[in-house]
Amino acid sequence: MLTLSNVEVKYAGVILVLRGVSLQVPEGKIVALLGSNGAGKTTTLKAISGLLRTELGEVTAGSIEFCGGRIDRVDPEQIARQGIIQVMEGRKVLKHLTVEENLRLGGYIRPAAEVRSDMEMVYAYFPRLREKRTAVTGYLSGGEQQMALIGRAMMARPRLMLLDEPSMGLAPLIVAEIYAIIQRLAAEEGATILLVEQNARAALRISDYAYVMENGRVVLDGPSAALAENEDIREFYLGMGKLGERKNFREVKTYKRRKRWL
Amino acid sequence: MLVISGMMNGAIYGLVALGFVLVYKASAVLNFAQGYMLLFGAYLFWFFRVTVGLPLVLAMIAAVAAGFAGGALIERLTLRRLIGQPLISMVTVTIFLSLVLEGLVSMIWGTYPLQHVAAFPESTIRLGKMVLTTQSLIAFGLALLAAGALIVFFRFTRIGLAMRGVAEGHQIMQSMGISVRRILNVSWGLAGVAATVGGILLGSTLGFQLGMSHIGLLAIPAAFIGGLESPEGAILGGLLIGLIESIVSGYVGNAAGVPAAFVVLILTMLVRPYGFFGLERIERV
Amino acid sequence: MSRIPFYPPSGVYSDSYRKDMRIVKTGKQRLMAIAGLVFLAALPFIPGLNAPYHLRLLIGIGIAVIVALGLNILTGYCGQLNVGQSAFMMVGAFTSGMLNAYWGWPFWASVIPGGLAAAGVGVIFGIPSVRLKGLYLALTTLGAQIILTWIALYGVTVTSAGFTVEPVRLGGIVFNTPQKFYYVALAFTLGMALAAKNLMRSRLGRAFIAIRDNDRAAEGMGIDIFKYKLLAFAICTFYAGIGGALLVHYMMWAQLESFTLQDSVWYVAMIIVGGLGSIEGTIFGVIFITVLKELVLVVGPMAQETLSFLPIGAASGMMLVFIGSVAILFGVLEPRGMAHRWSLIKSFYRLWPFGY
Amino acid sequence: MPKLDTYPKLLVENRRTDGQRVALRRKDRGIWKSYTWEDSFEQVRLLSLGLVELGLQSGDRVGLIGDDEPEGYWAEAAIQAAGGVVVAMWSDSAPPEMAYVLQHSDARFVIAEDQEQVDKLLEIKESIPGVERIVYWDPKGLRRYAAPVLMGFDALRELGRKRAEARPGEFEERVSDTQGSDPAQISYTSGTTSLPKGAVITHDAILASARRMQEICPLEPGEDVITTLSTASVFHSWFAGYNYMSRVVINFPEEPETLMQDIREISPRFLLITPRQWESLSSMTQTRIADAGFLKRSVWELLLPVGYKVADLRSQRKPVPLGWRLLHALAEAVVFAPLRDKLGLTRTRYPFTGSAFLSPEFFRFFQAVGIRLRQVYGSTEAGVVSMHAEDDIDNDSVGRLCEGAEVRISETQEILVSGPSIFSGYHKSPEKTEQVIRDGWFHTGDSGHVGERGHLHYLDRIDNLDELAGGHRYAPAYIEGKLKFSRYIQDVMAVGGRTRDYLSVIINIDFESIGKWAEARGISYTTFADLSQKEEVGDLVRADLERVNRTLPSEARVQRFALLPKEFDADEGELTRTRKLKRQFLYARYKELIDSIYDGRSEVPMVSEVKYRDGRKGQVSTSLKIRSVYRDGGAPC
Repeated sequence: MLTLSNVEVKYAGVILVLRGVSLQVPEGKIVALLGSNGAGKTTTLKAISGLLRTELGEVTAGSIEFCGGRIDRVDPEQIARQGIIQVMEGRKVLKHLTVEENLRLGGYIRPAAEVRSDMEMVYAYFPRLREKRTAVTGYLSGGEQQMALIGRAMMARPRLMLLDEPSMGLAPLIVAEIYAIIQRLAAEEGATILLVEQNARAALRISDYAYVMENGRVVLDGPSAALAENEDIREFYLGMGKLGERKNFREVKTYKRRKRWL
Repeated sequence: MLVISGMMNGAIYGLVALGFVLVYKASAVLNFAQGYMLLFGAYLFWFFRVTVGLPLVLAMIAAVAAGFAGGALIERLTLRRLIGQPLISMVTVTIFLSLVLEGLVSMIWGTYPLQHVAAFPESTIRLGKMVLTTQSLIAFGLALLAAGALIVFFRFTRIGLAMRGVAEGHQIMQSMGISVRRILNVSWGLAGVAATVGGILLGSTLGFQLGMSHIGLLAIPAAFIGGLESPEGAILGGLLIGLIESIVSGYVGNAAGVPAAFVVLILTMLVRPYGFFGLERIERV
Repeated sequence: MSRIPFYPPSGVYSDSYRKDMRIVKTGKQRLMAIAGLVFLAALPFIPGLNAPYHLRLLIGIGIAVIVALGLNILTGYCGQLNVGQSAFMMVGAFTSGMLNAYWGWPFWASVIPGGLAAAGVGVIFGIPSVRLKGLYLALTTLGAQIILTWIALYGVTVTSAGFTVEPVRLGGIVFNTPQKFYYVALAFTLGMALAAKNLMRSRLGRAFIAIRDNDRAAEGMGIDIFKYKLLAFAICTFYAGIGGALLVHYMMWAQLESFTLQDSVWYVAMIIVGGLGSIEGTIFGVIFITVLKELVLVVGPMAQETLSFLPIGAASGMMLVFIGSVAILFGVLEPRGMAHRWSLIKSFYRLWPFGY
Repeated sequence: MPKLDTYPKLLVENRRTDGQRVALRRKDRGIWKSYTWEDSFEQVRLLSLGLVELGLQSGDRVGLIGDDEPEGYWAEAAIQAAGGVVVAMWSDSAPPEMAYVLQHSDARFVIAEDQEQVDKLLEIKESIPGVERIVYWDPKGLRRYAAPVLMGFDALRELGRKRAEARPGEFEERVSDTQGSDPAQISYTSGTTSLPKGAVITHDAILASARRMQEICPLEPGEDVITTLSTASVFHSWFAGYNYMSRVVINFPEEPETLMQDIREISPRFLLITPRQWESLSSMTQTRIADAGFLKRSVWELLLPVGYKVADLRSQRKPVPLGWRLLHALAEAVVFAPLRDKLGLTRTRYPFTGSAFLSPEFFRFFQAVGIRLRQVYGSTEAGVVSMHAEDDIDNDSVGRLCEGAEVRISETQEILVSGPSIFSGYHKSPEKTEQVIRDGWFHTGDSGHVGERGHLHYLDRIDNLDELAGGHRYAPAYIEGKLKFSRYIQDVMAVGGRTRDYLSVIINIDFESIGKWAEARGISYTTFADLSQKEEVGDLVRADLERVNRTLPSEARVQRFALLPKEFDADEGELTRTRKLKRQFLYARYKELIDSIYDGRSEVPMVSEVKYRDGRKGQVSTSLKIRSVYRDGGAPC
C-alpha cells in the first residue's frame, strides 16, 4: 500500500536528516517504527504526509509511493484527501474549539451527510468524548485529548493512519486503553496504521512488522515477534540488562558500551 | 449632536475593524496595512466612478470586487511563502505593505485630494434639533448589516469554522486535508472587501485624500477594544471609538481624535487585555 | 572524524575562559580591526571620499545605526516588535535640545538625559503591552508614535515650530561642520555598537534570546519575562533617544518633520533587510536602505520629467513602493537578512578546501 | 652533578632549574589547563611517597591502566621515582588479558583510570591475589564502591603528604638511589603469536631511544607537542623524553575521541599517529573534497598533480625546475596550506608514522600536500632503530640508522639489532629470551636490508613472508598496504602460502565511506553485513583490486577476494591493540572461508559468532559471496 524507497530528507537544504530510508506498509497491517529521540521517526512521518514543506524540509532523493501514485511532491492537503491522515505528536488539538467542532473539522473533506454518522461511530469508540462534546478541548485531560485526536483522524475515514507517539506522556492505564482501540480499529475498520513509538514494548506487542531507526537510517527490520527476541533490541530498547532481569539506574555506568549492529 | 456623528463614523471604523479581525482570526497576524487597504479601495472606487464613469452602483460593485482581488493577491504574493515562518516576519511584511500601498496611491493618483464624489444622494434629515445626513445613516446601516453577516458566517458555516481552526495551527489543519492557503486567501479577500466598503463610505463623507489612511489606523484600536477575535466586538469597538473621537476633537480640537483613540487602546490593554469580547488564551506546556 | 569547527585557524588555543571569549582572537583579526579603524578615522581627509555630501551621508548612517541597533536588540534579540522608534527618537531629541537651548546645558550634559527621557517615556508605553504574550507591543508603540507626535505638535508649543540648538562643543572645538561632526558620530556609533555586541553576549542577551525563542520555557527557567521585556524595550528607546539627541545637535535645528511614522517603518525595514538578531546585520541593513533612499531621491525626479503623465508627488510615492517592495522581498525570500548571506561567505572562505 | 639517567632525576633537575615554566597542559571543558614543573614535581612526590607508605619497595611491579592523562603520566614517574617498575596495559584490553599480565608480572599495586577499569579489575580480583591495592584517579561513579582494596588518588596523596612531613627529603633521596641500569618498565607486547611476552626495559634503554629521537628531530624548550598513543605503548616512554630532557610542553587531549580536534588546536611540532589514523585522515580528506562544491573540487583536481610531481622530484633528489616551482607555490597557497590548516598540521615539522606498515602511496599523497610524512622503525624490544631525517626522506625506506644502533642482516634476511637501546630480556621467561637475543644481537623477526645511503629497508615480518606454490616470494603487508590506500577498504588480509598457486584477499570495507557512496547512488542497505554483500559494492572493490594488480608482478596478482560481513575486532582477538592483524589466529578462524575460496565456490554460508563486550555470545549468520577479480578467473588481462 505504502512504499518508501531510499528516501533522503534535508532541512533548509543543509541538515541531512533521513539518509536512504526504505520501508513498506502492507494493506490492513499495523507497522511500528521504533527509534530513540532524533532517530528521524517523526521526520519520516512528515515526509509521507507532506507536512515537511511547512518546516523548510524537503525530500531530496528517493520516492514515496501510495497505492501506486508518487506522493512526495504533492501538497499536504492533497495527500490527506487521498486518505493519509497524520495524528501529530504532542496532542495538538485545536485548543479553543470544542470537541464537536474538532470532530466536524476532522470530517471537513468528507461529504456533509456522512459527517453526522461518522460522529456517532467515533462516539461509539470513545464514549468519554460523548460526555465532553461541548467542552473546550484545551481544558480536557491528556488522555481525552489523545482520544479526541484519534477520533478526529477517524472522521476523515483514512485508508492509512500515521500515529506519532500516541502514548507520549500518558498514564499506563490510558495507554493500554488507547492501544486496545487502535487494535480494534485495524481489526474492525481494516485501517492500515503506521505507528511511531518510543514505548517499544507496547508497539512491538500490537504491530505485525517493525523497523528500528537510528540517526536517519533503518538499522534493523523484521517481524515484530522476532525483533522482540533480538539481543540488541532487548538491551537497548527494552531496558533488559544481562540475563533478562530489568536494569535499574543504580547500575548505570559512566562509560557507554558500543552497540554492535553486526 | 457630536454623539450622533460620532456613532456614524464609528460604524465605518467598526466595518474596517472587521477586516482587521478577519485577518487576525485566520492567521493571528496584526494587519497594519488595513488602513492603507481602505485608502486604496476608496481610490479604486473613485477611479471607477470618475475616470471610468461607471454608474454609482456598478462602480461600487467593481470596487468591492477589486478590493477582494487585491486582498487575495496580497496573500498570494507575500504571505503564502511565510506560512511556516515566525509571526514577526508576517507582521513586518504587513507593515511594509502599508508603505507600498501608500506609494502606489500617490504614484497613480498624486498626493493632492481628489475631486469630491458623493457615494449616496446628499440630503439631510432633521430629527428633532439634529441634522443627519443620509450618508452617515446608510453607512451606519451598512456597517451593522456587514457585521451581522460576518457573525453568522463565523459561527455556522464550514469555512468559518475552518478559519477559526487555521488560526490555531496551520500544520494541524493541513494534516486534516484543509487547504490552509485557500482559507487564508478568502480571509484576506474579505478583509479587502471590508476595507473597500469602509473606504467608499469614508471617502464620500470626508473626501478622497491621503489623510484617509490615517483615519484607517483607527480600525486597530477599535478591533482591539472589541477583542481582536470577535466580529461583534469589532463593531461595538468601532462605535465606541467613533464616539470618543468626535467628542474629543469637538472639545479639544486640532484633530485630537486619533491620538485619543490610541490612549483608550492603551488603557483597555491595562484593564482588559483580551478586550471585552475576546476569549482567554489557553496556555498549556 | 567528528565535525571539527575550522575557525579559528589551527594552532590558536585559549588557556583561560577570558581569552576564549574575546571577540578578536587571532593576530590577523586584530590587524584587520585596527586597519578598519584607521581607515574610518582618516576618511575625512581622503580627497576622493571627503565631499560634504558623502560625509553627511555617513553621519546619517551613523545615527541611523544607533537607532536601528536599539530596535534590533528589542526585535531581533527579544522578539518584540516596535513600530514607533522614531517617536522615541523625537523624545530624546527634544529633551536634549530643550535642555541645551533653554537651560544652556552643553551637548555632553544633555545627550544622556535625552536618552534616559526617551527610555522613561518608552517604559510608560511599554508597561501595558509587555505583560501580554504576543505582539501587542507593536500596537502600543504605534499608539506612542501617534500620541507623541500629537503632543509635540499641539501640546508643547515650543516644539511645534522647531527651535535652534547649539552645536557640540568640546574644549574650544566647535563641531559644526560635517568634517568635524563626523568624528562625534563615529565615536558614538562604534561605542554603542560595541556595547550592543557585548550586551548581547552577556547574561542579559541570553535572557532576551530565551524570551524570543520560547517565552514559556524562559518563564519556566526563572526568567522574569515582564522585567526583561521591559528592560529590552528601555534599552531600545534609550538608543533611540541618544540617536535623536545626536541628530538634533548635528542639524542644529530640532523640528518635527524628521520623526514621522514613515521613519519608524524605515528602521524596521533596515533591521529586517540587515538581519534580525545580528549586530553586523544591522549595519548592513542601515547602509543598504540609506543608499537605496539616496538613489531613489536622484532617480525619482528624473523619472517624473520623462514619464510626464505621472501626477505631481509621484517621486516620493515611487520611493515608498520601491523600497517597500525590496523590504518585502527580503522578508519573504531571505528572512535572516544580509547577515546570513555574510556568514555564508565567511564560512565558505573559512572551510576552504572542504565543503562542510 | 649526579648522573641524570632516569626520568625522575630529570624531573627533580627541571623543577630546580625552571620550576615555574609550563611542563604539561591538559584540555578540560574546552580550556587548556597548564601545570608547571613545580606542580608536576609536587604531584609525583606525593604519589610516590604515598606508594612507599603503602609498602612499595624498589624493584616491585605496579600495574597502570587507563587513557593517556596527566595523572597516569605522574603515576608512571612516581612509581619509577620509588624504584618501582611500571607494567602499563592497554585501556581497552579485556579482563582475562589483564589478569594474565598482572599475575605474570606479580604486580603488588594497580593504578587505574576510572570506573570502567576498576570494574574490570574487580571482576578478575580473585585471580590476582598479589594485588594489594587498586588506586583510581577519576572518582566518577565510584562513590558507592565499598571494596576495601580501592583507594582514590586524593587518599594516596594524603598518605604521601603525611609521610613527607614525617621524613622530609626522603623523596629526593630515593630518586637519587635509582640507577640507569634498573628496570624502568615491563611492556607486554601482544605479539602476533601466542600469549603476550613481558619485555623488561631499563631506564638507560628508554633514554637512549629518546636521545636518538631528539637528535634527528630537535625541539626547543616550550614548544608544543601532543600525546597520541596510550601509556601502554613503549613509544610513550620515548616520547616522554622530549618533556624531561628538552623541557618540551606535552599537551594531553581531553578524550581519545577528541584527539583530532585537539591536534588541530595545538598544531603540534612533533606528531606520531598510527598508520590506521593516517589512512583515515587521507580518506577523510578525499571524501570531504569529493563532497565539496564544484569550484573546490576542480581546483583540487587541478593542483594535486602539481603536488605529486614536486614530491616525486624531491624524493628522487632531483632539482625542481623553475616552472614547477612557481606552480607549486601557487598550489601551496591556494589548496595545500589551507588543507594543512584544516587538518591542524600547519606547524608540524615532524609528522611521523610507526609501529605498522604504511604503504608508499600514503607517503606520496601526504608529501604532495606538503606534509613531509616520515617513518620511524623500532619495537618494544629493539628501541628506536631508524628514522627519516628532515632532508633525507626516501619513501621506500624506513629511515637512516640512528647513532649507536648497530644493525646486521642475517643470512635469512632477518634484521638484527644491538646497542644500548635494546631491552634486557623477557620477564620470567629466560628460554624465550635466549631464542631472541644471541650474543648481544636481538633478532627482530622482521625481514629487510640496509640500502646504499645507510637507509634501512623493511619488507615484512619474517613468518609472514611466504611464497606461492610456484615459488614466488611475496610480502603480504606490502600488498595489503597498497590496497588500504583506497578509501573504500579499511582492512585487508592477504592469503596465499605454499599450498596455493595464487593469492586471494579477505577485505573489511570502510563502512562510512562506502555507506556515503551507496547513499549517493540510491542503493538502500541496512546493516554492515547487508552492505558488504551488495553486488555493486563488490564491483567497486574489484576496480580497486585491478588498480593494485597492475602494479604487482604477474604471479603475485590477487585472483579472488571476499568481503567479510563483520569488521576485524581486537575484542575477538583478531587484531593486536595497535590494529595489526593476528594472522595465525585469523587463518584458523576463517579456515573454512579460505578453503572455499580456493575450491572456486562463489558462495559460502557463514555463521560468525560475535562476542559482546560483557561476555555474552551472539550468532550472526550471513551467506558470504566470493568473487574473482577477473570475470573468467583466468589470467589477468
